[in-house]
Amino acid sequence: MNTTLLPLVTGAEVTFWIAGPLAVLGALGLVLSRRAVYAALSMAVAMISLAVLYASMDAPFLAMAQIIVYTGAVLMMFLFVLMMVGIDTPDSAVETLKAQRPLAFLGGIGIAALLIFAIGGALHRAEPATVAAANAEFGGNVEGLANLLFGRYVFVFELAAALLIVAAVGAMLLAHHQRVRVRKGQPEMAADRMYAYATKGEHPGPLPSSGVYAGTNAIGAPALLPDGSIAEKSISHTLTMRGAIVDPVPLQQVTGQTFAAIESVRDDEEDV
Amino acid sequence: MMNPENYLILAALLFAIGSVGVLTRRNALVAFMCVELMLNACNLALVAGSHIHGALDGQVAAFFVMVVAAAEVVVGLAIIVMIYRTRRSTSVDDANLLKL
Amino acid sequence: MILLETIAEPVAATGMFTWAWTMIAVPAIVAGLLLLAGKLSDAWGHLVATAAVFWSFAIAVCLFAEQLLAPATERAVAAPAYTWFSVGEWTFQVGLLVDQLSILFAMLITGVGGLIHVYSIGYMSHDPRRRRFFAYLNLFIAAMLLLVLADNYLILFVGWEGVGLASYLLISFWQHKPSAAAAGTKAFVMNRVGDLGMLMAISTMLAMFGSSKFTEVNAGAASTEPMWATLIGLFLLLGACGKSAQVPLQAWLLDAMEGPTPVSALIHAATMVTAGVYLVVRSHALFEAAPTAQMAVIIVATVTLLAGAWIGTSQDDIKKVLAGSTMSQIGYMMLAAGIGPAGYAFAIFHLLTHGFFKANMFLGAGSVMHGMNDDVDMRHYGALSKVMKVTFLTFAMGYLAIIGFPFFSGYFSKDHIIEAAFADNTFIGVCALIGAGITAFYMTRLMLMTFFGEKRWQPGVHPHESPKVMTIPLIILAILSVGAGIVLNFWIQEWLAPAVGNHPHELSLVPTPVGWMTMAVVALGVVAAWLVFGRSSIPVTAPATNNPITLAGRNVLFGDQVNDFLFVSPTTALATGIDTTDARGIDRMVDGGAQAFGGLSTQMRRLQTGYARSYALTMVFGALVVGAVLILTQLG
Amino acid sequence: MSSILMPVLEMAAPTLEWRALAPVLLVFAAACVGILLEAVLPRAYRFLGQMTLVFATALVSIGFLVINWRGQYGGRLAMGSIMLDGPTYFMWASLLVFGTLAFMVFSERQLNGGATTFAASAASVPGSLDEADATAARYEHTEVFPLGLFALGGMMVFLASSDLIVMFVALEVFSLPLYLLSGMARRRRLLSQEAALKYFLLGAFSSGFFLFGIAMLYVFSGSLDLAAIHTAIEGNAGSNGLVMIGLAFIAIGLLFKVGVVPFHSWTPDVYMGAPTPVTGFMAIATKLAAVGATMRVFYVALDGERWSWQPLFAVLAVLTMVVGIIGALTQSDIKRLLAYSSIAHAGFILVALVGATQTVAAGEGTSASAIMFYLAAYGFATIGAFALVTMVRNAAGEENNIDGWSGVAAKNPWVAGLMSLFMLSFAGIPLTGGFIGKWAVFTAAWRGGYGWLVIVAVLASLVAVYFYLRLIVVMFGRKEAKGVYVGNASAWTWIPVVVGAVATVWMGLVPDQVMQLATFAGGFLR
Amino acid sequence: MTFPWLTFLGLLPLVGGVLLFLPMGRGAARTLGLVFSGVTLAVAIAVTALHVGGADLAVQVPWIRAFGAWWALDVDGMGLAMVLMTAVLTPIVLLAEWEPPAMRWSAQAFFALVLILEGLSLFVFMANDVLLFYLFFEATLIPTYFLIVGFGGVRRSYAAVKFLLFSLAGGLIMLASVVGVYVVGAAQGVPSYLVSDLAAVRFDGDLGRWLMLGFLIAFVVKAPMVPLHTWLPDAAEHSTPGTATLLVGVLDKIGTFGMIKLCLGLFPEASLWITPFMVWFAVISIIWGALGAIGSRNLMRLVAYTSVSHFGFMVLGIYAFTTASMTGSIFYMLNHGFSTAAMFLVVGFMAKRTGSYDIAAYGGVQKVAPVLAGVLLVSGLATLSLPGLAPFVSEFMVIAGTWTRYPVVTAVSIIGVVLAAVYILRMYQRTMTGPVTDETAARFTGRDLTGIEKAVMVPIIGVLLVLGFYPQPAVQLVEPTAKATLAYVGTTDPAPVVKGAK
Repeated sequence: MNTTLLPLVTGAEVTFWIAGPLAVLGALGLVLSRRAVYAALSMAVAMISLAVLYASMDAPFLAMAQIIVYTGAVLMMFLFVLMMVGIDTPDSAVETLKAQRPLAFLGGIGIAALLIFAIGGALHRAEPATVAAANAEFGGNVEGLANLLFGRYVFVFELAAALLIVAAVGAMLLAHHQRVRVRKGQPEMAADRMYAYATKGEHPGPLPSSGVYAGTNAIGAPALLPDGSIAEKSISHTLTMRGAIVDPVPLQQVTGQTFAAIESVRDDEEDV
Repeated sequence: MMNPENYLILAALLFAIGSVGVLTRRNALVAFMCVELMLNACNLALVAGSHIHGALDGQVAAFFVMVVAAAEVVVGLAIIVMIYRTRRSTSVDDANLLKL
Repeated sequence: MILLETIAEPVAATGMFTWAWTMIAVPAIVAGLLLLAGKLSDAWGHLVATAAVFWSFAIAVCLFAEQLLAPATERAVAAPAYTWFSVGEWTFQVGLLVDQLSILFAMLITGVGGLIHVYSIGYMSHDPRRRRFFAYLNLFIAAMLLLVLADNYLILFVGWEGVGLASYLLISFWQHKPSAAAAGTKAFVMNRVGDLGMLMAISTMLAMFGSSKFTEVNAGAASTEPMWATLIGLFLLLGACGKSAQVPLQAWLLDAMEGPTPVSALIHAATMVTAGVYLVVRSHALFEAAPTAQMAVIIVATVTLLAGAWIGTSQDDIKKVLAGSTMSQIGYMMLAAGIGPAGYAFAIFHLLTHGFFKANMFLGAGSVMHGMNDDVDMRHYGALSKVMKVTFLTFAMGYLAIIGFPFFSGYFSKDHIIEAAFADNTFIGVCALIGAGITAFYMTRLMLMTFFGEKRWQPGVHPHESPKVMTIPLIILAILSVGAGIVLNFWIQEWLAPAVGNHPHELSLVPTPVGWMTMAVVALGVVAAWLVFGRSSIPVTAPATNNPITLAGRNVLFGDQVNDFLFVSPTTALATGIDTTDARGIDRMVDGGAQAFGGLSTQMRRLQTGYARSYALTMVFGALVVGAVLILTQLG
Repeated sequence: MSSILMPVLEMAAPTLEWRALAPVLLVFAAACVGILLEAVLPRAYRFLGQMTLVFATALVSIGFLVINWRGQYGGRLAMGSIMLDGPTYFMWASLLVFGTLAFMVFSERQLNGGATTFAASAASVPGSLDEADATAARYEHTEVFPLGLFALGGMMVFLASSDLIVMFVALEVFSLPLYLLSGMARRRRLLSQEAALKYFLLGAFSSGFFLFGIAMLYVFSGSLDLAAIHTAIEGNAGSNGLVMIGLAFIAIGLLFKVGVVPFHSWTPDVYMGAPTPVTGFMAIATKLAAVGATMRVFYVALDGERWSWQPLFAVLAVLTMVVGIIGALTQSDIKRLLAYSSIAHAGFILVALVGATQTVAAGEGTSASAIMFYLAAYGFATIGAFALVTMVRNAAGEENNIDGWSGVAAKNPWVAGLMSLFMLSFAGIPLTGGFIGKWAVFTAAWRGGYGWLVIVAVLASLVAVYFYLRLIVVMFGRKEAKGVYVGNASAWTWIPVVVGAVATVWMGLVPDQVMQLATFAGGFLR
Repeated sequence: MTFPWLTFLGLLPLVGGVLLFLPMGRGAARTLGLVFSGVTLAVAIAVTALHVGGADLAVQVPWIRAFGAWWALDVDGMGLAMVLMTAVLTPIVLLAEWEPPAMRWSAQAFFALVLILEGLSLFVFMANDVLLFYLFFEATLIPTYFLIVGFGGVRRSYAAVKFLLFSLAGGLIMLASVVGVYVVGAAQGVPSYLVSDLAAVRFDGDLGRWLMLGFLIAFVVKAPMVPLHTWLPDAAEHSTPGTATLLVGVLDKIGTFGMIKLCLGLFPEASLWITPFMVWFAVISIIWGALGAIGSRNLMRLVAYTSVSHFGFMVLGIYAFTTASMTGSIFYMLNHGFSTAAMFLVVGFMAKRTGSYDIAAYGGVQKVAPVLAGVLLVSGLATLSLPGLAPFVSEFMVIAGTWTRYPVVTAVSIIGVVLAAVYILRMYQRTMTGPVTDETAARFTGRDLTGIEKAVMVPIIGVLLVLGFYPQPAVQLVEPTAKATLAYVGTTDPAPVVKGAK
């Protein structure tokens, strides 16, 4: 309600022109930064900027909620999960989907243009009513909101409760698994091993390593016992399942030939 | 007094940027954050609406949106964690067994 | 345009006439009985069948007697049986019209038919399917009687088709012979072409007169527009051509000789093939209202009488010679019928005498074949006059009758027609005259090759005279061939006048100038034949020749080839084409459509990449388009 | 309510119409109790307990619904959050019935060696020892029942909400459990989890659009109330950009749930990946709720803009039918096939929706009644079809490949016969409810002036017949596939199948009762 | 009206069919099926007697009130003729298929499906409500599909799908018209599907024409007319004779039935508009079908093509708009049911002995199986419309009636009459006559028609003969339908040109 003679710059306007660009920058950071953590932090910037804007629009409760609930809780949850799944893997710069990126930007620009075109001039009254009066009605923003929340919108409020229950149950369901058996620690395992040795005579020590041949020392190659037979324990069960066990016979032959060659050379040398 | 359309245009911008993020980011977490950004943009519009009309319904709505967003985040993160456990990856693109 | 005296309405049936329907019913029922009873009736079927025909004959004779006794105006009797069906304004009665014309036919059919039944008892005695043969013969008799006794064109048509069926069954009686089966089919199909004419004629009548009753059609004929009358006439002519083997639908008749000989005698000589003549005479009022149609009849008849004669000269198969002769003789009848009131009675006259002598000759030929182990080739005959005396003598009577030997039956009937032709148009007359000469030529050839000359019998053939059951009918028919002419000559014109509205001519036994001329031409023919075939021996196989006339004759004037070229081949090609079109054309289109959809589907499935981001992109663009459309259309 | 006279910080206690809202409140209450049961009951009793709770609740809820419906309770309830009008009653009834039937399929344990189709332990890594242990210990996620109830309740609120914010929250209330349920398959867990992720991401994305639309309408009208928005639009001369954006974005959010092209892409993937009972539930319940909400928003709030959205929806309807049908033509997976089929059906529904015949003579069918009938008919067939899909199995679980369905008729003619019945109903062949539904829908569209759309729809359904037929041909006309058997299902699967079949035939032969219910439900109240 | 005779009549076989799905012995199933079809026949005769006696049999109960659909049944002459035909043919077909082909579904299933098909068909012919008609019209496809798929030949699946797709294509297009009819009616204040109510609605202009076309296309597919006939030869070739009989004899009649009842009965103006096209299409069908029959090397295909030709005549008669032609068409519908049944079933008996429908597989059968040959011949003669057998009367009525309006068209069409002789007799000649082939000797010697087979053929041939010699009652039964339709369309028969002929 200022005079129209002077282009008055109100506090709200200042706030807007500071927080607005910040929010946009934050958003851009979210979209553009390759590291997820940077993205999350940029997001925080955008959110806090929005909180500022809320405050400037006489919505202090929301501004606080935005900071405490959104930035403080929700975003932190994101960060926790980010850390859980490994923050070190940035998105690869190569876009796998053909033409996805340009089309995405085109789409984004299109949406923005469309929205701005539609919104521009759509408001018939340039002067906002502001919620000052509404806030004052019950003595404050929080009271006003409370009145609505527990009055007109009580059903939604209850519905939101259902929503939160679902969320909680969902998180439990997908992220928490109940162990059926107790996980064994080092001592228990050692005891088990000795028990097996005592009762069944199983070798308590480490298993024999794989064989080393002239042609290969792959893990799939079985070790040989001194009598030339295969040491069963040197074969990995998993590799057997995969069928990746190397047949030792040809390997032995190669080894044998090699030895033979060496021997023959030696013989030749001896001959000389 | 500032033209309240500015708030809406800012919301539109954020919304558009958020949607671009969903389209371009392969990390499910980031993509999901972009969705959150879109919801935030909506909130801004709602609060702006509240501001324009001088009624608190918009702010109540924004509040509910926050609740919804929180719940959604919980469920979303649970799903992402579950996927991560199975595949050791949070890339949206890796999940493409279902197609054609 | 000749204005006719009004024909008296037929009177209602009383007394004997109420039995008229049994003439048809009895043979029909017997036919059905024999077919259904199967082997049970093998032993006695032929006797019942023969009895049934004689029943009909007896009725016919009784009716004839009643008519003779009745005053001239009350001779035509209508005996409606029941309403066949009625639809809209049209009512179709199953009704009989026993008038002067139909009773003659009835007697001819049942009389000759009866004799042929008797003959067949002997002729078919060795055939295991004799019962069936008699059943078919009875079916034929019933259908033919229905044809001639019907009081409207539709019922006539029913009989017309019935005789066609019987003819089909009997021609292909020996079905195991592919030629017989094919001949039957051919006969039926060509007759069907004629039937188109009948159907169209009846349809036109219904459109014109709202009825197909003879009385109403004839009554309305005079006031019909000439174009429609002509059309009806032409349609009827088409029908007549089919049934009576007139050019261009003549090709089936020679093949029809595949049937057992009694069939050829009864159906393809004496009765059925003359139905066309009956039809034209019956429809006289229409034809008189349509000079163009009459002209067409005359042309067709003339062409046929010459063509038939031509064919007769060069065939070696005895039955085919007779068949060619039949064509030719029916040509005469048609000619007479086409000439108009002057000729109707002569047409019927010749029809009757022809019925007798041609049946006689066919049965004679059958007798010959019977003795020759069913060989039909005249070149394998010769000198049969000695071994088959009765057959020879009866055949000779028929021969004399057909060539028009004075005072034999053919002499009267044919000469009248030639005279009438000369009276109508000299050119036609000359043609008819030439026909008579050729007739004499080929019949003499037949006689010479069959009964005279040296024996050319095939090894193992021992000709013998046929049993009594076959010769007696021959004798009776021979008597009729000799005497029928002179009996009917003075009487028939008067008798038929009320029915066909002809103009009785003065007749005498003294030949007219045309008569003399005819006799001369006939003599010429006989002599020519004797010169060619009587003096020299005849080769056992037909000598090869390049003489186009002979070739054409042997090949039945290339009728089959023409039909093949004009109709059969195109139809076959079309039929095959349609099979292909159905499979390739429409179905391919449907299949192609399905494939296109399938391809589209496969392409579209590619859009479903499995990448959530692509899906989101489609959503964004969807949103963009939806929003843009809304905003641009509503705000723009 | 005269709040001005009230002292500051004191407010009138909100009133809730308990009895009228009982059907939906009971569902939520039962869901909460179910969660408590999870905490309280020993593992061995949970399944039984949950089942008892669910079906008892369903019965009581339906009972309340019927009584209320007969008593004509209704109007704006719950402080203006819920509109309990005729369509709400009808669709609540449909939802409760379909929900109950779907939960029965949830309860099937006989087919799968004594366990449900849900993962023993959703959180454990597929193929891990943990999973094996959990399976061996016969663990089960009985939480699926309360989750299902939450979804059901959310849907009921969604289509009944008279306020956009209620609608948004309800949307999330029913979406979140579905996201979760999608990821809980016992077999082919990777697919299942992927389905959950995609459903969730795209769902959240679309709800963003929905919310932005709400915000725009709010900015335009200053109210979230449907009736108030209607008034604002009526009072506004000419079109407004905000309304257009609101309209478009709300449509996107809703049509996403309905499965309308181009917002349909999630459908095939999620239908395929989710556990089959859940797919069955989603296929009908989500669609029903979303269509109901769409009608409510567009008939009640945006009625004044119908000249804007009718042509738009018409085009979308054509697109949807075409894409759904063409996509289905070459599918080899039966669940994907049904997914595309559901897209096509969304198109048919849209056809009637476009017609928007709200006002005709009393007792004559309207768009709403036609759509509701259509949904009911489609629902019974869908529930039945998906239940049958669970029965045809191979060594690894369900046999979803259509080739595997070869010669099912020879193995079990009942399964093949009933599946054919449902396919025929989908295809809209007479003597099935599907036909009457399709015909009613077309009639409504044509009466609304969209004759051309009916022609397109007819041509589309012509092509659609082909792929429904294909399954019948495969089942009846081909040699039996090896290694595939028809599982011995318990009554929990058979009851929905039989009920679905009976209802399908019933609605095809004697549709009058249901049609009268739908018709006399009347239009949406403002 | 106290007892709902018509509802009862239609429900009877349906109930029988459903009962047959219960597990029971093979013998019991067959007996039950036969009993139900027999009782249905008895009820159909009773209904005929009541109708002829002047009883009002109409049933009219609200069915879908919201959209003005009624459970409305009634019969007129045409409907009754079709009902009787269906009721007579069903037990005959059941008898003929007493032993369905081995390696296929059970006899029980066949009997059940046939009964269901019968019930649905009966309702189609009795329906007096457009939607009800449509409902049953489409529903008949389902049992037919299963009859083909369950019991047909090698490519049964293909044939069944083709049949279904063609029929459904037509049916769905018709659905659009069904909807349109209601919408137009509602706009004119008659929101009803009752045929009698709709008679008051004017379907004018382009819309009326399009609506009519929707109906017509469905019926053209059904009554197979070129070029939408290609499904029929395949369907007939790959189904059992009994199925083919019901398919061509009963189901396809719905096409012509519908043209008269709905196309003409609802859209007189549009029907007159389409007449020139329909007349020529009919002629093309006649010739095309006949040529197709000549070109077929398969007996079942041949019979199917003959039907295409005959349906051409029926359609020609309908669109000639004269009492005679239309009565002829309706009567033809009745006769064709029996003549085509005779053909299909005899051909089936032949194939039962040899396992082949190939014409080339036969030769000289007449010699060893004369009764079979005789029956085939009589059936063939009926097919080529020989006087004395029922089809002639109808064909003649069509030709003569059409001639009064379109002489040239008729002249072209009756070429079909000649071609009929060609295809029938050629077929007979090739299969039955000639020397006995080894194959024939092995398959047919001592295997002439059995008692059951004779029992199947006797009633059919009996009907053909009776209606051939005394068609008046049947013609009188169906004529009122033709007259009423023509009166509604508003055409009058051309009067005889020459007045005072009488």
